[in-house]
Amino acid sequence: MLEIIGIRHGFRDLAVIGRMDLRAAGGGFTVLIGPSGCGKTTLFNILTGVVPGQRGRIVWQGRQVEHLEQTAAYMQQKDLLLPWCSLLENALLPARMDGRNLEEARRQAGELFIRLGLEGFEDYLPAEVSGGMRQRCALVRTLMFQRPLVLLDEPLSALDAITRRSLQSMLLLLQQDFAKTIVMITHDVEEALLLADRLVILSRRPMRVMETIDLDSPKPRRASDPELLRLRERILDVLQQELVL
Amino acid sequence: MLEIIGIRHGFRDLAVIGRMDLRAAGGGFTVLIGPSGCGKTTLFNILTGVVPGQRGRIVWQGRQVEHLEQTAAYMQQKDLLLPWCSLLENALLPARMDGRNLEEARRQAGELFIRLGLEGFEDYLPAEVSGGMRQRCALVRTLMFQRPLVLLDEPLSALDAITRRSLQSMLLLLQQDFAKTIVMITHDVEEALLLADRLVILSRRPMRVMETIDLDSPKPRRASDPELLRLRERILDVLQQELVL
Amino acid sequence: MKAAPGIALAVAFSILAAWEASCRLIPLPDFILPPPSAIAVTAVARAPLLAANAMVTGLEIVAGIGLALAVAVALATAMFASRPLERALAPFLIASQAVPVFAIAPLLVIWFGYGPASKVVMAAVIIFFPITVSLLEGFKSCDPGYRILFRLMGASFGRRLRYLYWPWALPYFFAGLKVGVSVATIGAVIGEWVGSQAGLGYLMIQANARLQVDLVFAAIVWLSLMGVGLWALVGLLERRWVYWK
Amino acid sequence: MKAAPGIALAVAFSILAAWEASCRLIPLPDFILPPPSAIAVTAVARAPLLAANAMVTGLEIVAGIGLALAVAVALATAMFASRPLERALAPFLIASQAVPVFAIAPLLVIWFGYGPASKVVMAAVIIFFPITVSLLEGFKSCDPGYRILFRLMGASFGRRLRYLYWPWALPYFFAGLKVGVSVATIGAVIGEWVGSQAGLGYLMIQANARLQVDLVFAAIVWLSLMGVGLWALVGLLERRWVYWK
Amino acid sequence: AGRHLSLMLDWFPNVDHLPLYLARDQGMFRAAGLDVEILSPSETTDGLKLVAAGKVDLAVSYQPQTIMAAARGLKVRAVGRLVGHPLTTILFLRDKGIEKPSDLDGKRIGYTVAGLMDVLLDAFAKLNGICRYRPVNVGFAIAQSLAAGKVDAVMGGFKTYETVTMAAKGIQTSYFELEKHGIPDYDELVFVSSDRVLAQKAGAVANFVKVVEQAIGKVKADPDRALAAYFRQLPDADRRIETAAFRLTLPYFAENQVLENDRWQRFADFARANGLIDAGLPASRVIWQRP
Ligand SMILES: Nc1ncnc2c1ncn2[C@@H]1O[C@H](COP(=O)(O)OP(=O)(O)OP(=O)(O)O)[C@@H](O)[C@H]1O
Ligand SMILES: Nc1ncnc2c1ncn2[C@@H]1O[C@H](COP(=O)(O)OP(=O)(O)OP(=O)(O)O)[C@@H](O)[C@H]1O
Ligand SMILES: [Mg+2]
Ligand SMILES: [Mg+2]
Repeated sequence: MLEIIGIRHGFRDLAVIGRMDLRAAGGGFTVLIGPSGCGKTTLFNILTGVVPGQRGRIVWQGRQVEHLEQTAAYMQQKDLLLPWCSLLENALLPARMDGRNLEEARRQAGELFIRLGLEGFEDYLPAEVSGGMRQRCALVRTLMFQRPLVLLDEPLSALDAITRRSLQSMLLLLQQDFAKTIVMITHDVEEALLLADRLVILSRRPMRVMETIDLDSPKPRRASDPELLRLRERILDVLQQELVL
Repeated sequence: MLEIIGIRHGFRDLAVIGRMDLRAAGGGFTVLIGPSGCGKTTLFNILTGVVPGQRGRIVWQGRQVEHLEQTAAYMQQKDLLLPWCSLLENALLPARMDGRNLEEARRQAGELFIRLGLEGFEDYLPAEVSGGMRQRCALVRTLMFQRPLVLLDEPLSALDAITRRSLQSMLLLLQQDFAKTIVMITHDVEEALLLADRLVILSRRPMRVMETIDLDSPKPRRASDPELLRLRERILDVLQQELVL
Repeated sequence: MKAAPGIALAVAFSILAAWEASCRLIPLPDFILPPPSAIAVTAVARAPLLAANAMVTGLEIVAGIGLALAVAVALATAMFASRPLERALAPFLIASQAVPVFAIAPLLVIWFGYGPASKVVMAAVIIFFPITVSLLEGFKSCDPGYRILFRLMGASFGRRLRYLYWPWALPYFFAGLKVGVSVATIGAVIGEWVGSQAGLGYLMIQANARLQVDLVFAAIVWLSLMGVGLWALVGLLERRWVYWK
Repeated sequence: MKAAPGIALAVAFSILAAWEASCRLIPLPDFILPPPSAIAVTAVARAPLLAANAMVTGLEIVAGIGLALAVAVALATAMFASRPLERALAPFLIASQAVPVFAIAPLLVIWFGYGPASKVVMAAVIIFFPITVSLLEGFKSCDPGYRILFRLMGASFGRRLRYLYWPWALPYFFAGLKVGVSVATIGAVIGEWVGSQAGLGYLMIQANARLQVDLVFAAIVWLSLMGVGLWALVGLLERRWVYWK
Repeated sequence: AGRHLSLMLDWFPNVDHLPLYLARDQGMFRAAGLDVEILSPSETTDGLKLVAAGKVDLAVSYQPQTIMAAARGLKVRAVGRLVGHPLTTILFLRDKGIEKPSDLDGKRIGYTVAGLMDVLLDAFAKLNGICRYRPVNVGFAIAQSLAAGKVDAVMGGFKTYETVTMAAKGIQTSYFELEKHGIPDYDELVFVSSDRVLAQKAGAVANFVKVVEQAIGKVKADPDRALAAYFRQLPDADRRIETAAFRLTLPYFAENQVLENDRWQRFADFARANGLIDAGLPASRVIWQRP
């Protein structure tokens, strides 16, 4: 389980995160949703130690840690593919960095390429594929990390509705079959509702938790489920009010 | 009016666009929707002369042209903000490049910053703001181009639902009040339905037009309009079938 | 993993110690390589003489850097503007680095007389090259995405240069400038072979002919300090100008 | 806007023509600056002599570049790995550029004898510097986003170097290498002043003492051609290695 | 101000040029209606080139190089002389068992200026029965290469200068004088001008040569006063070394300003025979006959 207790952060004279508490159950799927620029990425950066000097505590599996650098796989908002490596080489990077068995990693990456619709583009350079394909490749790379905790910052934002759906089911598989703890940032309320065990609605800057919704209905869920549609309206209302205020 | 007649394109041995015809009415809002990696960005790049060597014809206002380099404002999928310029300076670039009156441009940019929720961040560098804020800044810059035709490649993909809605209405204003011809790529079917006068559904690679839907209902439209909901399902079905095939 | 700054002192000290020791243990006559202690003593004891000559050389260096900067920026820009021009000029620029001073010393005298001009020119010939090459490489390495953006904005070459290429190439420029100011010292010394009455180079030639090798090395120490000072200054400028990195 | 390649010929021709004319019109005697025509005649007529000596110098240059590369890559890497080390070594490296050859010629001879070793070392001392500085600046200019990615992957320093920093710094490296191979020619020549029996530098000294100025300049032409050849080779390598730009 | 004459030295100012500085110090040039500007070169051939190009009026050079320049078609003429015999020697360390030239057989011998000293060395070797030796170009480093044992002797050191600088470092040297071992006697340091300058300023040049002659006379008459005048003119000079060098140079300053045609011709023929110059050169083409 991941617990975040009393995290605060500011840049210069801009208060970005103002005392935040959050719990993400082990093996659970936690989705964060909030206004653009509220501090979601900053939160992930603090968790992974990218932004140093955090105040507050991070507790992973009951042990307080400095940060999750070695624990979490982190897919950043920018794709950060290496321009000189083919898509496949980019995906194999975490394996190479670990000195892992490359044969095994290659097989695994090959499977993921097929699942994410990237087969045939293994040897393309990032500059030679579309924005959505780059994002999918970055997702493959994140999945190759082999870490118990996965932090995803808008992993599907550049994808069309259909591709997105199939990747959503893939993320569910990942959670269920490999017992990963997933924390994901998204802007798509429907996506949040389809995936989340726990949905956290965040306020404007300085960011705090406005509401936490636990969803128990079994997955896969259907977007047309009236319960979900009602929740969707409510969440949009909450966000709307927050932004109009 | 923008007419695209018989455009074809391929990279190496990959056929990307296979004979495509398209008409975007002057002053109209045309939305392109299609699977990730099908060739939408490539189409825009051909139109603007970024990808050279097009086959086929481009006709703008009845005159065949080489490309639309000097006619269109183009918001690319990557934000391409200059890392050494503040957000405001980035937004003022088109004015500077034209040698336009900067006072007027500054006023205009100031207004847009307020509308897009960027006020107070004028002096921040791109690296110091969030992904969504960068995208909004890139949109401001595109709106500062003062060109009759505006090409938008997923302009709102990094934004939360609420911010997105308010920017959608801004785009409508732009179309109506300033009589701009807008062609936009999006992945969000709902967004497409809310904005489009003409909605073009594109196939997988090699890309062709699968279906063109003209929407006459007055704007602003409501997402919960049953007509739109039905259309949404149909479009998703079409795309689904295209991807499953 | 961060090394203590003690390393700096340790390394510097051990280099000097090894030198001192090798001078004392191996019977290396002091007119071949004086020990650092002897050099230090001379560098201080003859400080007035050295300072007076350093002044002359220092002015030549500063003027040489100024001239080199003007030439380098102009050349790199022109060569970047026109690829054929680059191809035509490159061989001559490279050739300029293969000309030993004795071959053109009479020419320099005829053209620039015995005043400081010939020294400044000689120094500039040596300094301008790394700056030109680095700046040109920097211009050329500019991300195509940004180039396209500026083309679409219809920016004139001058404006592209000012707002895009120049800031983009700044880190390269500084890399070249650092090399330039480091070799500026030897540039001025070489220039002083072209008939001069003062300067550290002049002093060195005379001292060397008289086997006053400690004075030669003391002059080198002064020169080196000037080089290090210039380097530090450039480093300072770099941190201020490349503020976005 | 694209300039015709004719410009190249035009510029090269006009430079040579201006030089030729100034030699003929202004009474500039050929023993001060021979006209290019005379130099060309000598460069061809004395080709066997020049070629034999060019062979010697060429080998020194190649060996010098090899040595310089090894030193530069090692130094830049070490200095990048440890900031204190950089601070400690930088002054010594800069100092190495301020040492005129006559001061250390005896030392070189004592350490390396009168064989080719001393010339190789002398050339390497001049070549390694621009490469080291450029490579180090390249390493340091790496995008923080990628640094973070590699930290999160838990990559060892060696792996970061190989997969991230080295490819990132390649364009900088090539900028430095281009400067390096251009000054390599004068490096070898200066080395040959330290005492040698053959080589273009030796030939130049000899010819100059005998006032055979056309032969001096013919040797410079051969040297320049070697420099241009090396430059072209580096350019070729650059285009192959930096394939993603 | 009198008639302006620019004079380029062969090297940086040193005691070899002492008569010039004495003349300047005593106002002898001014008295002769001359205004002499003294310049230093970057390299020993600069003076010849600039004189021939008409950029300076006079240069100090060496007889061998003057002959080589004339043979290459430079319009240069020797007008006077400063040092009337060779100062160049083969220099070696005193205690290395070298007594006579043939002791150098089989040794490594360095030389300084490639293109000149290597030729002289070769001629010296042939004349003195040194059948086998290894020539080594030592460039600037005469003392260092000798002291470090990299060579056994060096062709090119001045018997009046390197001996002194090395003695100051505690290294005792000996040397073989060229003119005593078969190489034709020559004027080490000469004044060179060009036909063009001589056509316009013959009178001034003649006066200059006269002043030099008088100055050398004064130097020989009262060396200490001359040395004091020299240090007044060049306050930065190293007194210990230059004083010692001056003592050694004193006997070699030219007795008179007569450039002997036969002597020059002998050296020119020697130069031709040993490949210093490519074609025969009549000495009269190099020597200026004073009006
Ligand atoms: N390096 C920085 N310096 C100064 N301010 C920063 C820096 N990084 C982020 N900020 C500020 O912190 C705030 C939150 O940024 P963050 O990237 O966390 O937002 P976000 O919630 O991820 O937004 P989005 O959904 O648009 O990606 C922004 O207002 C931004 O300006
Ligand atoms: N420079 C290139 N070289 C080779 N192939 C390219 C190049 N640029 C694009 N492609 C190929 O063209 C196809 C279409 O790319 P494009 O960027 O147009 O897709 P898109 O429709 O914009 O997708 P997305 O919605 O993911 O942005 C992709 O399969 C890509 O691999
Ligand atoms: Mg974010
Ligand atoms: Mg795209």
